[in-house]
Amino acid sequence: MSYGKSQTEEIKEISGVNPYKCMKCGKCSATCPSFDEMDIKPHQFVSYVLNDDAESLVNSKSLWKCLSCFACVERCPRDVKPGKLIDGARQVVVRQRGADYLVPEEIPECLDPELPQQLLVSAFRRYRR
Amino acid sequence: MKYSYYPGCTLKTKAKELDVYARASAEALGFELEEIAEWQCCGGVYPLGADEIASKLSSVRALNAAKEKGQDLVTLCSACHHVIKRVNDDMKNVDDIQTRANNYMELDVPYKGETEVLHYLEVLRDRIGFDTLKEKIVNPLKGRKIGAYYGCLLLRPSGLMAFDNPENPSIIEEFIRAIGAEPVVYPYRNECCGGYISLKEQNLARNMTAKIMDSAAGFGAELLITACPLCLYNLNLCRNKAGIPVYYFTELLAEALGVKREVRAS
Amino acid sequence: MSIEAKTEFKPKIVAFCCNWCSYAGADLAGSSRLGYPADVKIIRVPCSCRVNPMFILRAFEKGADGVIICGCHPGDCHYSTGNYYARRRMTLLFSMLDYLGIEQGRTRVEWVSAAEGVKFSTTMNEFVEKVTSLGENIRLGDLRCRS
Amino acid sequence: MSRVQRIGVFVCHCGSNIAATVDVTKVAEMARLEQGVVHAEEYQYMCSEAGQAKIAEAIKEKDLTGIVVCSCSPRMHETTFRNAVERAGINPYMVEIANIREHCSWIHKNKAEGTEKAIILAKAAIAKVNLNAPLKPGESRVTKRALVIGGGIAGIQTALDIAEAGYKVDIVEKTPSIGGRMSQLDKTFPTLDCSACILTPKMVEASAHENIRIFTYSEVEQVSGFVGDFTVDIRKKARSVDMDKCTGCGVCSEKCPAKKNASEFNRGLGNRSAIYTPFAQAIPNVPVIDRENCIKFKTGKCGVCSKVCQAGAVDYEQQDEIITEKYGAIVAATGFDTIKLDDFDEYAYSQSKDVITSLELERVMNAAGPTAGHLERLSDGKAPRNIVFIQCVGSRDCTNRGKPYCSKICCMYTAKHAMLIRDKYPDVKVTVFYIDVRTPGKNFDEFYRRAVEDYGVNYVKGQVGKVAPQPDGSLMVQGVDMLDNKQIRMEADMVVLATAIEPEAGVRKIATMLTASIDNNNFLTEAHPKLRPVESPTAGVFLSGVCQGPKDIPETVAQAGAAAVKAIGLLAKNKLLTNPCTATTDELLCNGCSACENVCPYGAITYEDREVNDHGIREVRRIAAVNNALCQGCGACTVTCPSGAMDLQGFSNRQIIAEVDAICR
Repeated sequence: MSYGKSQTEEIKEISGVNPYKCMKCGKCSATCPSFDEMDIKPHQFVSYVLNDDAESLVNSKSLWKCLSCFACVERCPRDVKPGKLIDGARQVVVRQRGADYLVPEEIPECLDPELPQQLLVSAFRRYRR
Repeated sequence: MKYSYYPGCTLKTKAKELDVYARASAEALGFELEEIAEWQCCGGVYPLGADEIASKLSSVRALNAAKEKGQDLVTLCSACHHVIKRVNDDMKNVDDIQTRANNYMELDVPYKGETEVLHYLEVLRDRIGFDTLKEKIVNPLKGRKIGAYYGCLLLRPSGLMAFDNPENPSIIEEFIRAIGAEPVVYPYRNECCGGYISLKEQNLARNMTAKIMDSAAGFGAELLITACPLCLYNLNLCRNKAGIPVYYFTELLAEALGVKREVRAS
Repeated sequence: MSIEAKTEFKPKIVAFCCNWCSYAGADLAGSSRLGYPADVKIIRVPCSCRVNPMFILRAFEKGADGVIICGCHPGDCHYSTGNYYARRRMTLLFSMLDYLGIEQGRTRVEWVSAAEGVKFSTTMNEFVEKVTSLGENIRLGDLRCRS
Repeated sequence: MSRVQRIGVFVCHCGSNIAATVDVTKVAEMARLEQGVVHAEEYQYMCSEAGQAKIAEAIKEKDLTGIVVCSCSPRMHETTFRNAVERAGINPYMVEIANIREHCSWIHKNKAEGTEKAIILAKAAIAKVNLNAPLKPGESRVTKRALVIGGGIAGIQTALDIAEAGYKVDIVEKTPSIGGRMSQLDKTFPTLDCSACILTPKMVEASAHENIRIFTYSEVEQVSGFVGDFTVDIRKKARSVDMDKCTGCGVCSEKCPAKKNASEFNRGLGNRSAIYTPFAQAIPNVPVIDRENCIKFKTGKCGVCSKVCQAGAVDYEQQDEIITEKYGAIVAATGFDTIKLDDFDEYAYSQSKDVITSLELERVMNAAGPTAGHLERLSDGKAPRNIVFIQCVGSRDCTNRGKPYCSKICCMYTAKHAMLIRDKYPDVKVTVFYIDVRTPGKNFDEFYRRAVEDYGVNYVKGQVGKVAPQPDGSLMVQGVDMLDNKQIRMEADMVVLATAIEPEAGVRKIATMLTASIDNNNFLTEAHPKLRPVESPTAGVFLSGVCQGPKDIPETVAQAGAAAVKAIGLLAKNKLLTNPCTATTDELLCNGCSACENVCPYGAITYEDREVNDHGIREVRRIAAVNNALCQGCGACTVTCPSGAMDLQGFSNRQIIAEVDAICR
């Protein structure tokens, strides 16, 4: 998988987030527009990292539900930047071959005539390596 | 006044209106947008990983092109603005990224974040001034009740974007006032439209934009304006329900400046 | 001496701390267990304005690799204006030292209040790191003492 | 050096505090090799009676003249050891401390490194003591009057306690009345006493006390001097009303045509006239004219208040007045305010009148407040049915929009508010979003539990992300319940924000005048966080109330009393010993240039013509003379002196250079 480094370490490194700063106030989850779609809630990401349970994180649906809207980053009173932590976990997944959430074959069926390029580009960047 | 201009991918295709009306309005307001030669796509989203470099290089190229011309860099699309502004901040303040990006680029003079990145709205507010804009309006959009839709990317994270108050912004409302219309303030104007989620899960984006549309309509908005093609697309997903049309802010600007028809004709 | 094995460079650093703010800040860093390298040795003075430029020259002459002066924040001086005097004197002195070849990185003035244990510790860590990166100070040392 | 010193070095283990990371035996061993050292030993606790006895014994046996104690910070035990050696017959200023605990053992984990550093610190102290000389403190007088800055409950209590002990005390309050924040509160926790009912008697007592003078609508302008002998300028702002003539009838405020000015006392929720007393129980019961909003002052026309005043007390010509007074002790009791919420617009505070702070709710609940005590929405006057309380708004926030500390009082006052609302309006639903409920204090947790168990207040663990005003005027609250792991969207008619508190805005200016330390959050710093919590590090300055840190009323009153006791202890003395570490002139080197006089912040340096004997030549020269009673020993003059004639006793050039040499050796 990775070279001697645990996945939680990898998540911490990629995201640059120090999960120990979190005081578990829940503001991120209170803010998140995708909360209902997520299996692991934004505030739980911190606990999963602290408990060294990257396994659950990388298999979580939440990685694909985060919109990168930065509302949690903006409002977090402890400057934890929960959104970056979610993105860190997502990166761990997409950097592994064959673990792409979005595959080129499914693009055509997604297309509609109004769809802006921006959407394709953004989705590709977020969902694939 | 001449600015370097980064249109971005969508403004050349699906969001032509955003682009052409902006250029025409700029001309009417006495500033010029000089498109950067051979610009490349910004990538649409800012790469959050602390170790990412390659995905930031297209922004650095655009920033450096503006620097070489000695111009500020103007953007229109919220996503491009977000990405380029943040990459610029990285180049200015994050030593590691600065070094590595410059190593890739092999420029004669390393780029260190010298370019100032301005959104078109910031040019109107901070360079032209909304009072001056008001004076130049020939066709004030009297009586139109317009809701501003900001979305996420222009405002957040506020420390880096430094665009406006992230929770209660006012720049587009001031813009609406300047073109002679009446701004409608509603609380969800800075809530996410769903962004790229609409590629695979359109229903989720539709739920989010429905909330935004309902709120805007509830407070009396008759139309919404935005600066982002993706926001516009997502908002239009639920257009049938609330029935509020969505426009690019530049289209109304061109209309108020009396240059809309010329653009259409050309 | 010359045949001694080359060991890791440990800088000698003298810190002048005013009694009212910075020395108390250093105490707070201590009681809060906020570590910094042992290379820093603190000399207590009543006020940063007690630090005579001669002391700093003396330190460099005797082999110090860095000298830092800590006082109360501007406006908070126990003696009202002492830290302003210190700031002015040190600005002049440091630019002269720079001219003599003692890099600006070897000298520093920092305001640390009695409540800023964290700042004291981070300042010292930064300063030691900086001085270490500059290496041994040989410019003002007494050359006759060297072999 | 007058004679060769015989130095004793005493190395303290401080239990394991030092001994765990410093090899104390080795420190003593190495110290023994230093110049002048004739004795070195180590002991478990040097500060204990047995430890001090060891020092005394060694002094006697080895005829010691100088002492070095390698121990904790001199800020802890320098006085202890000075007293000990004085009792053993040598001058207390022959002691130096090597700080091998705070500056060494506590911060270095590697024992070899710690030991090496401790040895160097000991060597520096030994080098210094070799050059120490006996010093004798002077004496200064004590002015038997105290100044209290701030007239809230903290200031009032401190003043009352000092006055009761028989000393004169002045209160300076910047608003038109004493009473402070407590006068704005409706009820107090955990007993639900009416705040005014318990505060007003204290206010009356203070104003009637023969030893207390109250300067309201006044501010401290300048402070000079030092412990025992401060000189303070107080600016009495022009009240535009003659305090001696006014009878407090209130007709002027009633008739004043400029009625629409936001009332500070009601937190801007109600209006007051331009001539006003802030609240009914104000002391003094004398109105002030707010000149910015007074029609007479703005346009020159009006003068209604003057016409209706039977006593002829209104005086438009009144000027600010400066009063200069001497004080022996000063107590800061400057209090707090709630933070501005400009950066917390996700709670819609600036967008909806129905989103209010807790302090504003106090006014809404108060019978003398803007709604006459009826709980109603400020937007439309309707009775609310759903109220949401949000905790920690701006508290425990380490971003630049909030405060990193816990404001301490919010958990309790929110429980109070919730309980009072449920008690008076049982149909109103109350929800509290909290991060942690913190209720340490006598009967505090019981109080909070009553709110939950007896009054049915719904506590939800989690924060609120957004409050969105709806077209129909209600508020959509979006929060999280972390225990249910659910996002909550609930409609409320009123949202109350437990807003962080911060020190009153003017405190930094006052701290600068007092040369008192202040921390990054603008709280005044205490001399020791545990053992000297009511004293400022600046001698003669004491701290009372929230200016030192967040506190509730009982804690504030307790601290106010403690500050008073410290002030009384100072005022009870007739003379104070002054710091003997003062500047001194070498008359042979001084050339009378006046450079030192110009930098001295205390005016302690004058010049005199003195006959000197310069290597056999007798002549009269102009020489700097230091007044030891005025000199505070900062040392600014010593560095300024171009001829090197000025030196500081106890921190002489030679002593400091000896320390530098020892460290760099």
